[in-house]
Amino acid sequence: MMDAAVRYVLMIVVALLMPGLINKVKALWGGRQGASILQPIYDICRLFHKSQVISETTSPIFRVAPSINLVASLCAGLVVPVAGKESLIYFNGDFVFFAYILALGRFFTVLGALDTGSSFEGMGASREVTFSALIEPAFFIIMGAMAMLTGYTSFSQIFSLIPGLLQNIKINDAGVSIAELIRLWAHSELLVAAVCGNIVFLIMILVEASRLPVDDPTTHLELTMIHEVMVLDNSGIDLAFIQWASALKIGMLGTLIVALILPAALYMWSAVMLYLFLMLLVAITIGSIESVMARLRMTHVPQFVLGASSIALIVLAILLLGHKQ
Amino acid sequence: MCSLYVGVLMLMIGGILSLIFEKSEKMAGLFSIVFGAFAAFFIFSFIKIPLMTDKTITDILNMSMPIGIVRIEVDGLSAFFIMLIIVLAFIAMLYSHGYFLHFYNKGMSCGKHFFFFNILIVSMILVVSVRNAIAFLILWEIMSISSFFVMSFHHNAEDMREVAIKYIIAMHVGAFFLIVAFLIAGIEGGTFDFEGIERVMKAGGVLAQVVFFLFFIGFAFKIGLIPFHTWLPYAYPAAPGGTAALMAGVMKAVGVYCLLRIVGLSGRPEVWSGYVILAISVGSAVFGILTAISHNDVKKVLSFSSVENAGIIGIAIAAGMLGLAYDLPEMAFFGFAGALFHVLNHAIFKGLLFFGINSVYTQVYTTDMDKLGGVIKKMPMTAYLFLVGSLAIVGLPPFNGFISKFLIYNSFFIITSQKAAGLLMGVSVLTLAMLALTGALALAAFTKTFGTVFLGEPRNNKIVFKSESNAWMTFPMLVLSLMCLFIGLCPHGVTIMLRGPLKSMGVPYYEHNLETATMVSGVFLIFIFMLALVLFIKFLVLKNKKIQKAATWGCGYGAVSNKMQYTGASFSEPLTRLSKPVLSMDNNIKKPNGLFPVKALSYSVKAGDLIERLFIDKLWHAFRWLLDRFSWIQSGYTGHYLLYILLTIVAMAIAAMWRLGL
Amino acid sequence: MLLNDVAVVIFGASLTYILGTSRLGAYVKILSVQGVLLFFSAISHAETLGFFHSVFIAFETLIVKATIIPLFIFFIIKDLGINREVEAYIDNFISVIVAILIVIGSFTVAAIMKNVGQDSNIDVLTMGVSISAVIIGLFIMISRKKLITHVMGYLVLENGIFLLSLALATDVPIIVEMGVLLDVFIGLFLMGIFINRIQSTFDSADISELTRLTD
Amino acid sequence: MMGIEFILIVIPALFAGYSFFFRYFRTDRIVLVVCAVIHLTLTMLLSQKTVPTEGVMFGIDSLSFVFLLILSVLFLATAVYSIDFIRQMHESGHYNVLYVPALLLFLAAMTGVIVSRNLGLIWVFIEATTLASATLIYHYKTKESLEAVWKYLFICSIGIALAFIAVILMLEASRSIKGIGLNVDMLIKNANSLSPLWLTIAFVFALIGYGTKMGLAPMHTWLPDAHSQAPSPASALFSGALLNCAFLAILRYYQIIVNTDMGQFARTLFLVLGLFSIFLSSVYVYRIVNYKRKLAYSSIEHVGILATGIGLGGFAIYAAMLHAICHSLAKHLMFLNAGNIFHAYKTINIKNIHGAYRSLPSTAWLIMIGTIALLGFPPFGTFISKFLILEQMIVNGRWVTMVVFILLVTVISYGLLKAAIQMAFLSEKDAEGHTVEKEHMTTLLPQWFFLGLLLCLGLYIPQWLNNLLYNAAALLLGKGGV
Repeated sequence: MMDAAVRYVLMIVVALLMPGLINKVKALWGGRQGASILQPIYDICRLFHKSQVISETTSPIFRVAPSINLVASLCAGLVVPVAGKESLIYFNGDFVFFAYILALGRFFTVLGALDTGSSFEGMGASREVTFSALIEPAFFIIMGAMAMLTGYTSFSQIFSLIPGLLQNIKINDAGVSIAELIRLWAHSELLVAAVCGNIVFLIMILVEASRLPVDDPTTHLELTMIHEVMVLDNSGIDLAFIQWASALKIGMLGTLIVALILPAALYMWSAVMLYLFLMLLVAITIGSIESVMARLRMTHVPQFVLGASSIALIVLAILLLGHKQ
Repeated sequence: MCSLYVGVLMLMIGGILSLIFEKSEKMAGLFSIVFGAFAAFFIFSFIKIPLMTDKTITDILNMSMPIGIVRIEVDGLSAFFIMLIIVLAFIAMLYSHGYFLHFYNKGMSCGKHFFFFNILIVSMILVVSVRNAIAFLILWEIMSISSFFVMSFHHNAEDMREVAIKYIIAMHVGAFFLIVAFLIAGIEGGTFDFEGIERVMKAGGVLAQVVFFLFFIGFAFKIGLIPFHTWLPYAYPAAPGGTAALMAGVMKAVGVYCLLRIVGLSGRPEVWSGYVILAISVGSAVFGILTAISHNDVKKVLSFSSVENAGIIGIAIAAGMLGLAYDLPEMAFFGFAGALFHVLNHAIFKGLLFFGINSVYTQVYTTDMDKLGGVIKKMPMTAYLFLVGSLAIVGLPPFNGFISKFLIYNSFFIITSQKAAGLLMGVSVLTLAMLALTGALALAAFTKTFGTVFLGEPRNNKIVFKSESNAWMTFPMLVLSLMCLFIGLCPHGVTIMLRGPLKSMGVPYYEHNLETATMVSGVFLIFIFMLALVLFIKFLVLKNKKIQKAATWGCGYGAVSNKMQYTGASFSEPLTRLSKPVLSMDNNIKKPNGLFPVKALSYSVKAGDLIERLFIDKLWHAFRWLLDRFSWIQSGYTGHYLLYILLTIVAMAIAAMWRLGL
Repeated sequence: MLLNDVAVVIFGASLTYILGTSRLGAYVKILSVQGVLLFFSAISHAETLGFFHSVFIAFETLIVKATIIPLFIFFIIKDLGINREVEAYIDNFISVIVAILIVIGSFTVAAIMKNVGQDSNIDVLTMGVSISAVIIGLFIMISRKKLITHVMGYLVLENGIFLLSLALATDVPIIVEMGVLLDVFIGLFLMGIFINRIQSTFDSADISELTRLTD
Repeated sequence: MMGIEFILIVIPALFAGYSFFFRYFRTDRIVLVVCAVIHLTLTMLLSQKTVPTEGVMFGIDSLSFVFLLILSVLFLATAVYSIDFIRQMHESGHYNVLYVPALLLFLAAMTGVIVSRNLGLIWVFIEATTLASATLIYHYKTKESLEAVWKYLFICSIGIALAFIAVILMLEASRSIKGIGLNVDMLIKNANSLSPLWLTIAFVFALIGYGTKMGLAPMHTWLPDAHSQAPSPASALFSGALLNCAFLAILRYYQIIVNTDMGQFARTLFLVLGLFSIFLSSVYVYRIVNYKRKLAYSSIEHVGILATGIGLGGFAIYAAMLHAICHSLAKHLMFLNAGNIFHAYKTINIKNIHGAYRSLPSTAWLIMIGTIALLGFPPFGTFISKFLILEQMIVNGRWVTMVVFILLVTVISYGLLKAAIQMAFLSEKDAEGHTVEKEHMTTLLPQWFFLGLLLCLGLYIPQWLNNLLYNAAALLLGKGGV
């Protein structure tokens, strides 16, 4: 229990570092020095000390929305297994809870945006609900398929099992012939599932945390934004909560990606070290994607998001084929 | 059994007294409420035994010719639904009274309304208790007809005529399916008691399948599954006060009861019938919520969300049937438990939402999102309670909607640990995805609703709010909201009531499997605790700081007007554009013409119902066209008339000769 | 039986003629002639009839059918100043052809019935003519425009029925005989009254006026 | 000869004579009600002797008692309703002095049809109903009513002429057996010795001839015209009682033929005509705006249902008997409602009537609930009869018929309900424009009473009535109990 709590805190800390890391990677790709990795944490701290400006149009909903969003993200983190061990809380079907508690946060963010009466924020809210609705089936297909594959239905159990099963596949360390490799790929549906799952989670990060190519967190051109435009009117501690929650989302989904490939049954410290390393890799990947890709046209975003669903469907197909054998 | 009869009698007396004291309108409602309270007391004292234990209470009534011997039986399943009916009905009664305070002396008869309202309640209670086909059909139709009268209270409303006829014809058609189903079952089974149905269904074969699907279609009309839902988006918005809640929540529940009863009588269902129902239900869920998003009238949104929830309940029932068909008792258990739980929850939060929007309606006489806005400032109580309802209906923690949806999710992935057929696995995963999609779309629909109606500023300057609704209206909403929260935090209170119903359906009950639900509610407590903590921290941080008030940031643009707010239509535009193929949207664009156009461009979107447009309207038009081909018969010319007689003589003479063997 | 046969044949011929003529006066005359012919036909069955019955039939045919009715119709035509032309929807020539077809069909039916019923009592000739009369009566009503021709068609039909009862050579009870008389009286006089009313209300006794009630 | 049956015919005729000679509207009202009460009392006296002596001229069996009971009750309702109706007409200055005598003669003729046990006599009385009803149809003396009465007289005369052929042919059929004549009981008894050829053709002509009077499509054409032109209480009797009388006349022939091998053929004819009637009604019922015409088409539908019930045989015959009662009650009350509407709005065009909930509250509710009762929604008696007819369809395995039946009935329900809703509901525009009219108690009482009866029939059929209907159905149950 204590162990799990420590890991949970670790994830929160890592999550807070993620935006900074990604920005650093982007800066390096762009040949700049970039801000400090800790810059987002500084920002949050600074916002804690600031006062607030609140629109006259708003109601108390606007004021509690960021808090609820943050708490929802924190609660969602409770069921995420960090560094190869069970999460703080786990139960059958906790991934449903994960999705719905994040949705709660989103619900209030959207309401907060609509509460201002600003058409820009309404626009952002509208896009937010659209894209999150499109990504949801992908997440459930991938989780459902993995649950079917492993026979378990909670994050902790699924993710502890998949890497374990992967290890059971015997690979000759020296020379793997191409034919052998194809055979492996064809028969080790779990491997494919893991890879596809990771791609889906990556797309989820891009959507949920509003990164390129879905959204651009750096511009403030309202017509192209999703998430940032919703929080135009937030300030002070509320904005801090929002940024924190956003970082947490990246952190949690990154942790899930890592959990898929992190071998279970490692020693505590090596697991944590490997976890940190892999998280860094995730940050680099996201940063690189953001650097090399342009922002998609708003009308093309749905195709991109639905791509996740089709990838998830591949996993499902593999599951069904594997089942036949 | 006696106290059930007394309860029913009380309701009848209340109704009749309302009718008698029709003139003094306030008394009418009060009579109903007082006797409703008595009735609720008696009925509660009656149902607690069958609900909490496995005991079944049976009574045989010997009626005369048309009905015959009627078995009245209250088992766990019936008791569960009686409880649901009486609780919601009583709350709706309270609300209706408050609602009608706004409509006194406007030429509407509240007394008659309460009379039919009570008849509706009585018929629903009896429908779930009788075990005789003829009595069932009679009660079923009394339910439809009384709800028709209750619904048409606002008979001066614009399109009420259209609505009324659509509703009653849909009910009529649905009833015919049931009549035929009951007749076949009765004739083949040898008795019009439900035993006959059981006999036919358990015998299996094509006949059992036909009967089952006739029943399914008949009940689907009431439940509101596609493509039989078309009456529903008209009827619910038209219904006054508490009636919409009663129709959307409770009458739908009665339909679900009937379906569950038939499933319970059928023994082991066929696999494919489970899949068919699953397909229809998934279709209803996704179609319902997509259409809900496309609409801009709150009541329409709520109605289509009812179609969605009907779909979710249908998915749960289908899961239960598949569980039975594949011998996966846990799946069956979660499916049926989820269905029962969700029916209850849906009745609660849909009632709450309809109450909320009707409260708004009593103040401003519109439910159009494009006119409303900022209601939260004038009607804070209503707004917050509506928010609870919205959260619950989307299935967000920590409210009751999540728990029942969670059980339904569970029914699909509980099979992971068991050896299930590949097809079932694949379908389960896809169903999970569709459920998730439905949930996410529901989020869009209800953020749109709540956001545009209650938040921001009014979009039309003509809208003038008076005040918060009276206590008769807010109190029932408060009760329902507390129910939402209570069930969310303590699902055990409901799950113990599921034992009886499931037992009486012949579905095994796995107590330990419900522990997950309890677990989830534990996490909810953590959530609430953390939220309190965070808010407290925020309070501490902001304690000594001055909070500035300013106008919403207009991106540098100064002359911001209320009309520039995002409207419902624009909010849902990205989703409606994506789901265009399944929606029926009429875009009206009036382009400015001439070099110096006098009129500005106007653009409006009117949402409809694709299934109604494609399926029902076309069918009806085709049929009408066919009938119109014969409209020359009554030509007015006597000669023609005589010709018909001559031709009939010739035809019959030929027939007679042919028959005589010439 | 020769008398009967001759009378019936002439009756049949009159049916064809009535469809061929275009004068109202001829219609009335034929109705009168048909009454006389019916009398002869009935008399030929006299051996089966009692005295009272014979007197009744003589009254019915000679007085009512051959005299009163034609006079009454003639009176109506004159009184209302109805155009002497029979206006028809169907051309006279075609009407005659139809009449011939009807007669052929009726005889076929009568012959078949005799065959099948194995009933030697059936007189094919009378039966055939009577069926023709019924159908031609209906045909007159269907194809002619004037209300008064409708009434006359109805009378032809009644004559056909009378002939039918003779053809079956049954001892028709007196009550039925009285019934048919009642039928004729009610039909004729009520219709006469209403034709009068229609003429005064619509300024025309044409059937095409009476097409307001339609759906 | 001078049994109660005969008195039943004579008394209304006597009262009619009295009313015709004294022509005073106040006494007319009393005469009407008194006569109706006497008629009902005498009918009740007959209830114990429902097995007629063989060979009598007038007699009552279970079948005719059902129809007599309907007639008597309906006439009482018409009489009560007429109290205020006559006053209204008198006040508006166009009271037709022939109204009461014609009604009473009409009653006498219809009673005659019902109590006669001789096919010839039945024919005579049917003819007599034409005479009396023609006067009633021409009551308002408008162009339309003139046209209606002409068509009615003309087409029904043809029909009756055809029915006369049936009488002659029936005589021919029974020629081989001495001394039967046209007595119904004797004919039924000796049905198997009758010549099948003549019997069948006689039945065909009776079906077409009386079917004209009954309103079976395609001989129904006069019906919407006549029913819509008569004053409402008379229309109510036409639809409620007259059609039943003609139906009974056909059933007499059916009673004979059903005991021979041709029973199945007769049933097929009933079924075809019945379904066609329902079809025809569905073609028109939703398109017309004249409410009384709509009701008339609904009568055609119900006549079709009756014929279908007979055509199906078995338990559907019981259903048909029940349906005859229920339809008469429901249709009668609907026509009386139409009278109230006409009185208040001076029009019967549905498009011009709205807001009856406000201006004529009781009538509006009567129309709504009455329509529901008429269309066979539970808990009214019509539901039970339709239910049993559907049951018989399933028992007989007539699936296509059943589907068609359901479809057509639904269309008809649509048409009638739409009209009722249109009239009852307030329209947005004239929300304030309606004043509440005073409704006289006697113009509402019969309808509420009938609704109560219909409700009772739907939930609880008393034992004696049940037995009566069973016995009546048994009379129509031919060989082999089908």
